[in-house]
Amino acid sequence: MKALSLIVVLFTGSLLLSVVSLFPVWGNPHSPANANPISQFYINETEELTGVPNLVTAVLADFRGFDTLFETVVIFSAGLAVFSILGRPKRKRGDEKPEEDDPSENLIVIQTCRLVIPIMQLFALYVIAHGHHSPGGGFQGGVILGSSFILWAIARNLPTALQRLSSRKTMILACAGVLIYAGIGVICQALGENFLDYHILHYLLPATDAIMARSHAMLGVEIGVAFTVSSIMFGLYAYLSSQGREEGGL
Amino acid sequence: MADQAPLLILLFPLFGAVTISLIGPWKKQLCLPVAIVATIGSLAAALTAFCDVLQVGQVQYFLGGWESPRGIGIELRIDHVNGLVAIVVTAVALITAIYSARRVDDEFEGKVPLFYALFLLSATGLIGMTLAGDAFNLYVLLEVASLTGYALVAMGKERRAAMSAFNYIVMGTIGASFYLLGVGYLYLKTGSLNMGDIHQIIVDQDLRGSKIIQVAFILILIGVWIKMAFFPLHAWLPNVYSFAPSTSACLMAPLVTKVAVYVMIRMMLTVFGPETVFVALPWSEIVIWLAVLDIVVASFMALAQKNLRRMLSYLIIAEVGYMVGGAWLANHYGMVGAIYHIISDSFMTLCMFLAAGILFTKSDALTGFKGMFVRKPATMMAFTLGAFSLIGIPPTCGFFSKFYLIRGGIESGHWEFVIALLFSSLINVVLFFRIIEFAYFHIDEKGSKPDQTEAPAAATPITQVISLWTAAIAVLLIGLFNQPIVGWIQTTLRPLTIVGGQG
Amino acid sequence: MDPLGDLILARFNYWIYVVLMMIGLYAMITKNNLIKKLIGMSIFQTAIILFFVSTGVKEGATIPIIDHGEDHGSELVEAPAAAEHVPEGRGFDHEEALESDAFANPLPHVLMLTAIVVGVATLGVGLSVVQKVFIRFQTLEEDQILENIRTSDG
Amino acid sequence: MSTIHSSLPIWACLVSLFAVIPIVLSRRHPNLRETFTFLAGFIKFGLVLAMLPIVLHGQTIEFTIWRILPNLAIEFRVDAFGMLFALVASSLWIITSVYSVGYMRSLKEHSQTRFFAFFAIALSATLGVAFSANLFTLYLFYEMLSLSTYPLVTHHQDKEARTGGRTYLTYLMGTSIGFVLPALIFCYIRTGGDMDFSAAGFLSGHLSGTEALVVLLLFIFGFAKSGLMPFHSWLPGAMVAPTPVSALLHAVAVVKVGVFCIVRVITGVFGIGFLQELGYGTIIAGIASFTVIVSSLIALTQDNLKRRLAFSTIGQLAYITLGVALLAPKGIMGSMMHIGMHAFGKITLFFCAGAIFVATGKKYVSEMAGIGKRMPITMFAFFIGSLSVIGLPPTGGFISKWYLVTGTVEADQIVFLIVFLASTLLNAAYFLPIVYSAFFKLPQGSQTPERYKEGPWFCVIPLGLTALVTLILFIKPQVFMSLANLANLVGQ
Repeated sequence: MKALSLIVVLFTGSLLLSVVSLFPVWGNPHSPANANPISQFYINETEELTGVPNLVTAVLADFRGFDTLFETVVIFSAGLAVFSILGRPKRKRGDEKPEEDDPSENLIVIQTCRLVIPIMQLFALYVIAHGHHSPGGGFQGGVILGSSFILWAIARNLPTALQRLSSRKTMILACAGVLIYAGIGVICQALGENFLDYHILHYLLPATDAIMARSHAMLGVEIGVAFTVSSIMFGLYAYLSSQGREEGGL
Repeated sequence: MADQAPLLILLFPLFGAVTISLIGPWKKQLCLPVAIVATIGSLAAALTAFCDVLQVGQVQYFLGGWESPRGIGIELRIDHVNGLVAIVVTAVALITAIYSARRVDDEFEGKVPLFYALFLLSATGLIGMTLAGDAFNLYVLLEVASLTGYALVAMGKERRAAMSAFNYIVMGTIGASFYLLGVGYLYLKTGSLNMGDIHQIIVDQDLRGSKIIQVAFILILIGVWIKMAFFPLHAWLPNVYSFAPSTSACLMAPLVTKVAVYVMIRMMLTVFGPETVFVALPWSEIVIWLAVLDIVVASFMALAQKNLRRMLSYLIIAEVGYMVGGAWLANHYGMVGAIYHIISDSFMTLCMFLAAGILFTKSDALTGFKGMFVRKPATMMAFTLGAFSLIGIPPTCGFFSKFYLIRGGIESGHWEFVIALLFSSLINVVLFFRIIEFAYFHIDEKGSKPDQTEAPAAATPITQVISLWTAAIAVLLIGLFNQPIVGWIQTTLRPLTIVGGQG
Repeated sequence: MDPLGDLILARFNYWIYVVLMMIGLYAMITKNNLIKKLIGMSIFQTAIILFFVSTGVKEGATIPIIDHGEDHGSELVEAPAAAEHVPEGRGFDHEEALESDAFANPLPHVLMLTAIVVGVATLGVGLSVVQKVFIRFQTLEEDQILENIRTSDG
Repeated sequence: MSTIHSSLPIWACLVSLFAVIPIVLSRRHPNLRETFTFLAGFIKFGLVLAMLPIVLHGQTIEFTIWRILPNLAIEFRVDAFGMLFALVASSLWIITSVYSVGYMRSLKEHSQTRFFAFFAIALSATLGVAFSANLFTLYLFYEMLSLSTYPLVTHHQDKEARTGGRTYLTYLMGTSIGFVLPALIFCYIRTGGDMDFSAAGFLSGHLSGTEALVVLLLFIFGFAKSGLMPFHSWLPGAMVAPTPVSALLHAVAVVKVGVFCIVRVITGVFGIGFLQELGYGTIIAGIASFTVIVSSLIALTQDNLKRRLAFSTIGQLAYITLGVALLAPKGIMGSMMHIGMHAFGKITLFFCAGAIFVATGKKYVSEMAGIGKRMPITMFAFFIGSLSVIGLPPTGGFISKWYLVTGTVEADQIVFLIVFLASTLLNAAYFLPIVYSAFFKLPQGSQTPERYKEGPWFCVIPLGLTALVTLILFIKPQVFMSLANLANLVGQ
């Protein structure tokens, strides 16, 4: 079996390597991928068209915004999937008393977390909001936001964290994220343009032109992404760390 | 709103899924109506979009309005072929949703809202795969469909479902990754992700002989072959479909493999172009022989099975061989047959899985068929109709897909494929008449005689009967109206010159 | 250039990705422990991400964020690496080309952002399925699970 | 020759299909149910009769139902040959229904509703085959017939029925899918969709010699209902069915559909001219002759009466194939008439076998000594039926056989003349001893003849009727003869 798989692996590898000599060399700016009009267009026209200097954000949230919508849906589905696979019938709510005096809890750890978590969350918001101008955006910010909850769950225990953000709330937040994203797209449709064609939104937003409308809409979209990503990240943690029982914790 | 129809096909189930996850935990009884409304809306949108296609030929929908230069944004592209496939996908989703009504409470105790949300998302992904005009967008939608698919399988109570879901995840990820890698190679060579644009670049720069393009094609092929369970990459499928909950299986079994086949055909025709696939590359022969092997091996495996759904799973693998072989015949009618078979096989498989779900709630051993004609006559009749179609008896749709495939095989001189098709039909005769015999004869050795007045064992819920018979009638109608369907398929295929290198 | 340098050094990124990918694939196929399989899967996906991102690299170019408030790109026109190459293949305006050479190709980054997310999602679902397997079979070794299935079936 | 467009044939075909609904609905009231069967039978026969004068005038009736493939429709055309067959099948359905009622009720068979329902469907399929205008339509109804008769064959639902049903389907479906379907599609490709039967043969000029041989053999063996060896063993296997089924379907409808298809293939698909040119007639004739002789020899050894009849049928079917394979006008005419003549003779024999079984429970020839005393009417009818099958006057069988024999002379194929004569002797050898021992021997282990006790009247009347028709056909074979003649005229 091992020998066979080795052969398969080597065969695949040699197939992939057989054309390496034809590939453009590392960092060649004139490789077909880099010199293609599309790539050129993104670099040259994006800021004029959308007012967003971070090209990655612009391409992500506007030009290829449809991909990103479904990327969010992928995360959302993963959340649903984990809930559905590991979820079990709930016991009565009264049972879920957080154990305040857990001997394993460490005062220093808790106090440090109390300090760190707000900063993390603030930073997360910054990453989301500043995604237009610097590396960042909804996914990155959302993950940081989600990990702040996870940190709390690790420092205390899972039920304590779930008291703040129960799995039901997690679900609602995740849905809200997808709804914000897709809703912005549908509003564009309702105004008579194609799905996710943000420029039309300047009718709704005060003091914007078509270009700034794109920029603002992208921010909205990123916020939606952040909602979904942060809540699902925490939800994944909560379920995976407890085999779906939502208790105990690491 | 008509010009928004292509997108609405996707949006209806997407919003349906979100709505269900929002309200589901509080109002369980609303899940099913929402799911049905969403699938009906999706079906209506698919029909509207298809009517548009009939008028203008091809409908493109540019997300975000990024129309030019080409490939800047993402587009959905509907022609006659994927318009039809989209209708099939939405229709199957609708029928399965109706079927699920009285079923989910047993199968997904306490998780009904989650099930419906995943169900609709899975449908979204599958619809998106058929409509996508962008190679990378297709990957994303493929992952939506796959992830939800894994969950739909793993949710099952069956003990082995989890293990088969795990293998499904591993294989599915390998398949999707190979597809992604192939797209990467394409991107590396052409710099574009838009399917039409890639094709244009391949033609303009004459990249047909390029080795990178060839390897990209191999990678994409391996990827979709894993997804469609083509021999010898089929090992994941039987476990998945036989241990999945029946409602999940009814959605996935008819669609997942068919959509993957459609993706392959789309790649062959609109991305690489028939002139690359059939003329520049010498693989037709090999692939057809693989298809022949697939059909023969899968048929034999089906013969050896003792459980209904497992047997049907192997038949799905055999049918995949039909379609792959037909598509690779390098012949107009072979391609027509392959595409027509996507449509007809979806409904045939749906019909069979629905019947399997109605007939058996626990063990689906073939011996359980004893006396089924008396106990559940309506279900058995629909089952028989589906079986006739799988065998290929006119005027069911299975006959006509075989007709076109065999025609393609004869015209292109691939007799081995023709013989394999006939062979598989004969195996199907054996398979299904064995079952029909079981169902028809139920006098055991003691000699208790059947009696017409004997009361049916347990009444089948009307929703299940409706869904089953809708599928069965669809099988008939697709057969009777094969001519317009084939005509539409040909409208898209005619401009392409599907002729092999050898003549 | 010598073949070694041309084939391997100048294209080292592809070699690395292929090697990584094969490690992942091998682990997925042969490892007995389900978690190890998932680790292999992760490596496998990461390799592809590496491949994509490396295609967008341009020598001497900066991250694809246009500096705000300045006459963007002008100071990068004289970036040495960009000037050496003569545009080939698809013709485009020379001036534009120079400017666009200053920024890395944003598209692969965007794509890989998606692919990373997909990878995370798949891993999450994979882990949850593994947990479910563990709940059902009390082991994560594939051969033991298969043995268990065989004995309970037979 | 003119053509009339009318929906008559489709109604004639569908009436029994529609009758299934009232039959199933009235399943709790056997008398009502049987009324519907008879009603459908008479309407069907009436519709066929209504078309008879038109056809006798040399006109054909056409009706296109559904354009199902490019250039190809499900289409009906009633010509003289189809008319002949439809006449035989629809008239015998009524008689068989009468007989079935008697047989099924006196044996208190189970699931009678299902029996009558599928019987009706099978009849629809038979008429569909008779009226098919092209090969595709023919194939469609051919498959429908195979499937609808399966529940009839396996009616008893016991182990024996299961085996018989398995053999039945394996042979019929196997050959039709394995042989006919590819040949059909091949023809479709070669002719571009034109598959209408025509005297010149729609294939002529489209195939090379070798291709034509392969396609011809695929068709001849593919229509395995005709019972040509080596694809004959389903027929004896199917004798497990209740006797009315054996009678109508296995002496009349199913097997006759098989030979009907072969005659169509030879006269309509290839065309006599084309086959003469290629010289393949002799090959088929050779296969048929082999079947004739071998099956007759096997029939001699069978003790089960129905099995003996089955092998006799195989031989008689091969007559028809042989006659048409001579490619001579007289031979073809003989073949076509033999379809009708043999039908009446053979159905009489089956009815008798059934009646004996109902009355005495006896299945084996060896048990039937002296039975003539007990059931004189039945055994006399049996005698007439035997004469017809052997081909002796004063029965209809003599006339068709006469034409067949003259056909061999006309075609200058004396070998086949010998085949006919030899098989006639064999026929006599396996039938007449039954009659002899029935009338002139005493039952085994008993010194006194049994008392007179016929079977139920529902059984006796039909068999008397068919025996009578067999006799009448000797005196008045005009209808069949003129239809066969007309069909033949078109062929020239």
